[in-house]
Amino acid sequence: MTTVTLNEIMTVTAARALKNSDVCFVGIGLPSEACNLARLTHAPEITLIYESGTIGTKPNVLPLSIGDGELCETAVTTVSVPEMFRYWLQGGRVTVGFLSAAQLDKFGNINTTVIGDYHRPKTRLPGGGGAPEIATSCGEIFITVKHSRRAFVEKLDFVTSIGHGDGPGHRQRLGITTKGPTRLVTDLCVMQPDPETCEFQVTSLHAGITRQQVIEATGWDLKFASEVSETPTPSNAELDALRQLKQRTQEAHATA
Amino acid sequence: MTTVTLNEIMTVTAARALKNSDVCFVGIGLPSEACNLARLTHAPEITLIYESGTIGTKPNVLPLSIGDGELCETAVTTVSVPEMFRYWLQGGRVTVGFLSAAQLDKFGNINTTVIGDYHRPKTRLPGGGGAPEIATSCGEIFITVKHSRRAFVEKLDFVTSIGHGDGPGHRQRLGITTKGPTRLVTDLCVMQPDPETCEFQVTSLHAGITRQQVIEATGWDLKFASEVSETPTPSNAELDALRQLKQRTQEAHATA
Amino acid sequence: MAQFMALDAAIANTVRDGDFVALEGFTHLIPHAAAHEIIRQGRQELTLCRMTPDMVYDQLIGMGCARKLIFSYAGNPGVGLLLRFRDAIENQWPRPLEIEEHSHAAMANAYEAGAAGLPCAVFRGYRGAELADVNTNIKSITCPFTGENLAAVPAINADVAVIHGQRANKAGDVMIEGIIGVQKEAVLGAKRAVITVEEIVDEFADISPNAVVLPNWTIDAIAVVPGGAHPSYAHGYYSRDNAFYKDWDRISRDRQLFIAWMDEHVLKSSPQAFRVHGAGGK
Amino acid sequence: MAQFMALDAAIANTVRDGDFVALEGFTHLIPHAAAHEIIRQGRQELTLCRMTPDMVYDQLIGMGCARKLIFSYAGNPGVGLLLRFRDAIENQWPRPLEIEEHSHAAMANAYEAGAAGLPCAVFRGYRGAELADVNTNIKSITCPFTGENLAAVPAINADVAVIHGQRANKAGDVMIEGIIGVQKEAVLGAKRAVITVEEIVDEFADISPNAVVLPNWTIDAIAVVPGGAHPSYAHGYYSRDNAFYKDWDRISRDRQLFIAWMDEHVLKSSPQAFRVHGAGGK
Repeated sequence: MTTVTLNEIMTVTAARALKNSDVCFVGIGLPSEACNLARLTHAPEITLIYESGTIGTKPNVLPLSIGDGELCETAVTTVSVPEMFRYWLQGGRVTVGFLSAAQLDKFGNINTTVIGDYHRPKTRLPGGGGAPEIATSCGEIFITVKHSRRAFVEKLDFVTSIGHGDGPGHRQRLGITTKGPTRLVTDLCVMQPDPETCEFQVTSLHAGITRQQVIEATGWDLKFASEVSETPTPSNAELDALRQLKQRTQEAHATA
Repeated sequence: MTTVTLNEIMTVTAARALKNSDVCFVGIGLPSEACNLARLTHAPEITLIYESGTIGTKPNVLPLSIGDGELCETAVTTVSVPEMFRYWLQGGRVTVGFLSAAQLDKFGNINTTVIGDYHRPKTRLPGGGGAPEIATSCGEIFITVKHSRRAFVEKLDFVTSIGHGDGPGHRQRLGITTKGPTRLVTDLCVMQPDPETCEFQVTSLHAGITRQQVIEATGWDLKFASEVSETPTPSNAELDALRQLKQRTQEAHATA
Repeated sequence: MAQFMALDAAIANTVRDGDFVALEGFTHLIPHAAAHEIIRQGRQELTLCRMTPDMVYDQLIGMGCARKLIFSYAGNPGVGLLLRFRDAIENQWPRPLEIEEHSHAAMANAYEAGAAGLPCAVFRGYRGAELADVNTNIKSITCPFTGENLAAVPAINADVAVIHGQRANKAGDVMIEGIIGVQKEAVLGAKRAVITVEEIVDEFADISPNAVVLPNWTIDAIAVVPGGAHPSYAHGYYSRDNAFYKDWDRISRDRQLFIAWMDEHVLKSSPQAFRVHGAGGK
Repeated sequence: MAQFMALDAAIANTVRDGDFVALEGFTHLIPHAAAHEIIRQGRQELTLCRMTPDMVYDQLIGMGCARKLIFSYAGNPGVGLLLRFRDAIENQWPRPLEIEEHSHAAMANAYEAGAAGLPCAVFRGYRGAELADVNTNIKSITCPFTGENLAAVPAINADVAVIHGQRANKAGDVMIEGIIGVQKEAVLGAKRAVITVEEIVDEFADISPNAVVLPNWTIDAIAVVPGGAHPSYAHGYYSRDNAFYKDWDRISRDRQLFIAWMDEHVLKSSPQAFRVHGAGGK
């Protein structure tokens, strides 16, 4: 076993947040990696849902898109996209939504729409896709993003999907009854919202990471929980599973 | 070939109203008989839809219910009932709705709900089922009912589904853009709405039927068109097809 | 998560007195065996919901299990009226029955809205129809873009949905096919779901990726009851017993004959009886 | 009623300058061949609509066919941004592109409402999302039963829906299966529908009664184009060419490279080219 990378710690830690009984709406990219790793390790019964309509899917390699053929071939059932958004997401059937972000703020609000002004953007990003309603309809939201000052900003250029809004009570004022972001896993640390302020604070640091490193990679005035632990180390079994998954994926997508 | 009955003339005449290009929402009973006869004679390409979700069905015997297995087995596709009412009926895909009635009035309004007061009925009938929205969403409505003073009333006990309401302009005032009842076939005659008054008037009499007979079987002040023809006689081919269909049906439903 | 259990346990664990119960099926796959078990267990004060209450609702109503009926067509299709239902409405026998009556379009949309987690269904309906005058649960809403006035009815979210499906796999996922009615919506909109099935298979081999499958985590109890839909039918298993539906007109016409029939075929019977009914099919 | 015709005739007969066109497909069954034919025929001023505009919309936009884009996710999934789309938004190259941006939930509901003949879709959405501030086609509506405030967006009813399906039967009914997206809704909500298919079969043997089948009277033109979804995929026929999607990032990064690629592979090519693409798959 080679040295564990921070990216690997991030993925394994994100995966560990998921339970066997979860029904998880999976975003593409880092979330997809973490969710499938959970399924291949400690949560074999987890239900993974992709917005393409595939329910209970068990891909052998990570999909490049949210609609690769294997997602459908290995699913319990595949429904139309209107049904997916009406019966399964809006219907309140999903326990965890797993998102990533181009930008996020300390309340877990997310931007995947534009950098700069909406009408005259510096960089036009893909947009929200399923995120605006994933963020409000799922029981809770996990977020996984690589740490950087570009991503972790004091103020979003655009609020694609709400986290805790401007703080305590904001979701409730909008009639939202779900928890919102409860966990944020980066390549440096794990953060959870302070129950009082709803602001993400560091609850564990990955092995070898200092507080200063996280502060420097964060664009807002970062808080730490009263007790900050070290993020539990990935097991060999988890690392094996992750590396094999990535290897299989790389080989599969290299050719048509 | 034995003597033609009035019921046979009714069914054949109702069937003749349908075209090969029609998409027809079929009510159970007399409409089902007429629609399938059309399909078995002059309109083999007609699309028959039953509210159970079966689209383009071609049963060999008449279904007893609107959901007999053969309707599904011979259909082009079978959709869920919400989809049937949303995409196919409300979506404006149906050219003709074919209804029957317990009571109807001169404007083609229909009652299949109660005889007597709604809250203390003399006879509780099954209710509207699909009729309220069939009556407004289909391009036009054909009605087939056996003639009697009990059925052809001056005033309905309950308006289950609208025909021409209280006369010209009523449908339009309600925001309804479809034609409503355009043809009524009974065992005595054919009626069509007067273009001015929207009131059903007799346009043809079945062979051997007098005006007086129809007047006596009608509970409202019956009008006749300026020209009243004799209803064209069923052909031998039509009668053969109808009798064989009814024979097959009777045999099929006699046993489990 | 779906638990496999005997029918009596499945009903005992999920259906309570006073519940809002939707036993759904649109002619096809009507859960007769489950309904009979509800009657045997003496459930009372139920609010029953179904688009097409037919024989099995006639039985529940005639046996006094129901306080209220929400429906859109209460007949014995192709045969005639529903005589125990009529007796309850016209003569309050064996007890008064409150009704909430809709059109099919309204109920289909209301089930859809229930599955979709919405408070109400919006559709183009009830124009010129008098039901809108006698049912206070029919309201209207205005399209904010066109100004069109649309009908609105409350979503249907039952306490318990009871349906019959063709088969479960060992994991407890259930597949239904053929005329699928509003069963998926009834289950997804309900707090609890009980499903009777014709059989359990190891896995669903070679089915369409888009087959109607309810994942095990949407179901509470599954009971294997071959023939459990008789005299309704199960596509691929047995046909509708149309002769029996016709005979029901005779049986249900007379209160005493009805009571005697229910006593013999339901109260003194058992969930296993449906194996026989099933074998009588195709 | 569906007419079988060559792809060039199918597009020429149905897609006009200025049309509102929805070429749909959710990763799967994306109608690349049909889109290329639209480009070859030089259609202009189109309003393009799609939940997930990807490579093929990048091509239409980069070739200047589009005046406006209605969408909810404009990326190359798993690869990155959509670079011709970006260039149009950020630099108005080759022409300005108006956008109307929604969430997936909004568009899925809007297609559903379009198929259902409703003027608008009602759903629980956009709460706390800033799109509601920049898109005037996002409004709200109040549930008349609970008082809950719900989102409303206009129904999507395209002039032309363009999709790719697995197969047609000789009668002209079309079956699609696998990830079915919003294709059925796009077709049923549109004035006209063009479908490319992998093949024509005598009849659909042994398919599920509930398979997604569009009857021939809901379709205007069917063109047989084997491989017509490449580099997207057709479930049961060939796989997604993920390597090509990755390569698109390189091709589309540079205006000149893009133009050269389009010239060679689209403008100087023909509908038959997709037979080759298709054969390159699984």
